[in-house]
Amino acid sequence: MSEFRMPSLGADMEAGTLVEWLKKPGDQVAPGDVVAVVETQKGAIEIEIFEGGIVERLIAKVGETLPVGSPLAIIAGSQPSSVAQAAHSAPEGQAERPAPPPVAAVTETAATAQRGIRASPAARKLAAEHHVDLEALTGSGPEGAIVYVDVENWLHAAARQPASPPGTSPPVRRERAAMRGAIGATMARAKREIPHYYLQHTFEFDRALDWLARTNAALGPDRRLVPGALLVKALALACRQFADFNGYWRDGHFEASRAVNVGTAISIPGGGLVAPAIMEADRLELPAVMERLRDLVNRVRVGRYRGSELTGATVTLSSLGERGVEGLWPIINPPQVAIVGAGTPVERPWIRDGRVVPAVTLMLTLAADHRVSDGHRGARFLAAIAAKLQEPERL
Amino acid sequence: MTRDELRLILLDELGRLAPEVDLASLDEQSDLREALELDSISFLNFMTVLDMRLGVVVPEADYPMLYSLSGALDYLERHLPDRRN
Amino acid sequence: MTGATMDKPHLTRAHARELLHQMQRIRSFEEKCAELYTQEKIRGFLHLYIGQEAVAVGVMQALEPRDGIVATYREHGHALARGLDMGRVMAEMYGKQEGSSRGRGGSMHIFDAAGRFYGGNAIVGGGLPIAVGLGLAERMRASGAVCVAFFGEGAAAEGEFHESLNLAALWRLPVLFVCENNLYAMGTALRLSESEPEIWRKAASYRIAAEAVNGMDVVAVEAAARRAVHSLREGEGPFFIECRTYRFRAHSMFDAQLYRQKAEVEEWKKRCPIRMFGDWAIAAGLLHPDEIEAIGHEVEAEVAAAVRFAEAGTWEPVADLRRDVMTPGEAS
Amino acid sequence: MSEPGQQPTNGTATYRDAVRAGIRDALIRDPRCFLMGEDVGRYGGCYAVSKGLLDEFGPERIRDTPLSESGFVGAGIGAALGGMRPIVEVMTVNFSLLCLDQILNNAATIRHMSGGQFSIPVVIRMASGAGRQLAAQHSHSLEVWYAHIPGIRVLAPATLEDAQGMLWTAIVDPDPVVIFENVMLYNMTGSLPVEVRPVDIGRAAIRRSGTDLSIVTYGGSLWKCLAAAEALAEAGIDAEVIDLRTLRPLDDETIMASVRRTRRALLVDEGWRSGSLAAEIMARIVEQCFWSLDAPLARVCSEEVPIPYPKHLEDAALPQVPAIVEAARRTMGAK
Repeated sequence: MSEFRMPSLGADMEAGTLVEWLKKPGDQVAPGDVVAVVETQKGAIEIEIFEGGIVERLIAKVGETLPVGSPLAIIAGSQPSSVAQAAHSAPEGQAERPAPPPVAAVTETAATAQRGIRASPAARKLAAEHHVDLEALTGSGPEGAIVYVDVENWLHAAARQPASPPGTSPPVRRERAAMRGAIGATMARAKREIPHYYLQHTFEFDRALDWLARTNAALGPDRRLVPGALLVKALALACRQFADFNGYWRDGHFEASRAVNVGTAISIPGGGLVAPAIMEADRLELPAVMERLRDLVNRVRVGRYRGSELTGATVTLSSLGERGVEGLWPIINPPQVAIVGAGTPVERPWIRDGRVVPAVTLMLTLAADHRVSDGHRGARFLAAIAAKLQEPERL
Repeated sequence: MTRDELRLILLDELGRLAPEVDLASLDEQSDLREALELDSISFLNFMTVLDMRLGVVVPEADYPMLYSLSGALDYLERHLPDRRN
Repeated sequence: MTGATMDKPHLTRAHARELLHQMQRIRSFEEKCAELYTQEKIRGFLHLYIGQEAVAVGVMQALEPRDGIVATYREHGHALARGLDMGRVMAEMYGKQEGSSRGRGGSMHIFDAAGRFYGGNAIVGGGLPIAVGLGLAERMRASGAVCVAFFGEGAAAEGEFHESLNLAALWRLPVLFVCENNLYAMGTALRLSESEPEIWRKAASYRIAAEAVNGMDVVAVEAAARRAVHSLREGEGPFFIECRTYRFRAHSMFDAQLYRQKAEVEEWKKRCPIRMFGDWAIAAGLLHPDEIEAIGHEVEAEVAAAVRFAEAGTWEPVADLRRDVMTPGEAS
Repeated sequence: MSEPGQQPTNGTATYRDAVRAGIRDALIRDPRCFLMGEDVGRYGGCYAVSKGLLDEFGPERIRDTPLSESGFVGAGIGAALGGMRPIVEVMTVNFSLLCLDQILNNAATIRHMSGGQFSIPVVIRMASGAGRQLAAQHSHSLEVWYAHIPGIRVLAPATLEDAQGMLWTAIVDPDPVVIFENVMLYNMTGSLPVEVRPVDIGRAAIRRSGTDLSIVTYGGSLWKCLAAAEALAEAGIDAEVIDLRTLRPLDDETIMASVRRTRRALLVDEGWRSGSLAAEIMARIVEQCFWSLDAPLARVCSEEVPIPYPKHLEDAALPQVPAIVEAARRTMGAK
């Protein structure tokens, strides 16, 4: 018997609000099953269970906001998936105890809830001056505290937000602002802490697009591919060869990752951005990559993605798609050490075999962490991705 | 199927694709990809539901003709299977 | 009181009147202070000089305006004998801003730049190094001025006493050490605190010219002080005078005097320096009883005027609380 | 700083030379000025600061004293009252406790007790700090005890320029000035200014500008803080380093302006933590900058133990660069 607890989906997550139970008492659960939906500053996230068993009792009620680590349900006959999980399990008899009271029920007013929030004096003062509800913000300070810059980012984001369309409720605005605050804080930290270097490479993309058109012509819309799928796969394969762009910078050193989990930056309509991962993309066939990509985009659109998808990426692709501009210079998403940007393919005069010809070209950019690699290595990595895109049939 | 019936179906599907957008104010001439913030995959989803719900398979080469609501209505009116029946 | 010691201070009628007048000023002032203390006009510690007047008055006769003086917390008499205005001293007792230290010091900390009167030091022995330093300054500037340190016999137990005597002797500084041995360090009798109760011998051990005099005899004190100051000005190094005296009143106002017998106090009171000098001056034909009575009236009037001055004085505004911590214009 | 050799060098003079130059300037410029203390003359000073001065100025102005801290410090105060400009050297801060009576009860109070009639232009210099394995009676940093006292100025020059220039300012100051010279700085090399000028002793100095947090320190710890700031820069943390220079009065304005900018502060103080100068500055920051703070205030002080003799334990008792870096990182919320 063990407790299923509110997971931590990121260093900056302190609590989550239970939105929906997807299992009920008596249901069999297996490791990896999605059992609940939790609302966080980053949106609604489906949470998985890491051990199997039978749901004996649901402790948390829908609507409750609970700190990370709070028991949500009792799972009977569970087998801890690891030693670490065992350590987390409740000791004998503890399961009988009533659940601790929620830190802040959703019915609480902002004013009362505000008290329980960890925020610095500077953040509180700025928030008070601008009537900002700190509950909407994600902290980037010590122990996840909301600090001055978090509120400042929120305010900048709020200033940029268009007037809310009819029917948009304040909580939605708030969530978006919170997400903007979180993005701002993360990116500010990345810019501050990571010594970025940048490379760009422009090359012919005709072959890939032609191949895609030929392939798609034979397929129904539900099985067609988009160029983004090629980019994900090409990047994933290149990461296998160049391990120093795939992994994490932690505690002052680089940890390479064996799995290549490609985070894919996806815009949220109305503002915001998440980069959920396509796990082990290097091992997936192209149609499977496309399927995962499509699934992610659809779920992001309605705000449902798994915590492990948000935290699992080992490298990120940021693609502008077909309606953007020629290039972008992305910021690394820590603790990752590299991000590849793909611009919008453009048609331009190109010299091929000594003659000027029309060609569709793609500009790929790489931002990488100088603590791990250098420009020479980065250039080879970027060239490898481009080379793979010249042979789409082998992807 | 009248153009108005067709429009209701399209708006219904577009509403699912972009639940956060108020479609009542949608300009029929505007680019749906802009107005609804549809990326290539969302647009592909749109094409997929046209196949599933209306039986119209739109080749990639024809995509530009369906970028606006009025363009899509025109295209579908021409390609709906029941019209040929 | 011997005729021999009488001669050297050139005891004219005017000088005899001056000595008596100064001692009486101190006596009357102190008695008024005791009264005002009971009326809560004066607060804090109040150490009265009654009984010891001959020491301050005698020593001051030997000093010039250019000489410096460092005294103790029982220093009202020294201040008055040095010539400080009685009204300003009384205002200081009250804590009024017209006081000699703007009221900041009170009874224990009377200072006067014009009189080169460097306090009112309430740390036993604490003023001695200061006096050495003042002497050092005079020496280095070859000014010819001297510095006098008054202190009680209790100070002889402090390290600073020995450090100061050593340094002054070592550097042959023009410092006159005047030990007012009134036999009690607060309530501790000399015999209970010193292995060598002859304080002057300690100074002699530092090779300082030292002697003991009858501190109840103003003329004897003056004579010794004149000898000492003459020696200092000749560059002979420091001089030490132990004045054997007695305070008639308690150490401070709140003192039950459990440490000494009433009979002992009464015995010493018979040797009151004012009465003895007055009687002698009349007998010697230097002063007429009417003159002594006139001195009494004069002093009474001066004390009454001093009380009026102090009463009319003003309290420093609290807004000025932090003044005189650092030199004006400097941050504090 | 574990060895002075790690400090910025290239110059030819030492901190010791700078102090000596400052004393020499004063002696030449002002005939009222003289130096006295234990072994300042024939021995040349316990830390060789006054070496050679006896020959140049003679025994009247370079005065060896007996081992009588209270006596000669008090004499310095008296001489200042008497119109001189004495520089009194006390061998170490631990010995200064023997003359604390004179400094506190006389130097700091006479101006006030006399209703402003007397000033005491005395300069009292003493060595402080640990790092030379001198154990528990020669190694302490009691600057805060003096900084507690109204009526005196307390300086802690950390650079050659300040060591020389602040002495000048101290000597022309009409009030008592206590100068602390950290023992680990004496061998620090650098260059002496060609033209000596009095330095403003009312102002803290920003020794390194930064935007992420304010590290406030003084004396020997300055160089450790600057080294820590460099290490932090490599981790992307941009620290501002403030050298207090004057420990009393504290330059609140400079400290608070910095903290309002960075919203974070770390105090580094070789004194013991309890009742430290760091504690005082933290209190002031909370009083004056509470609503500008983004993180709990942090401090690195000496461990609460008499300074031990063995090198490794002495090092462990003192603020060191890794601890400063670590405290700064915690303040930044960095893992």
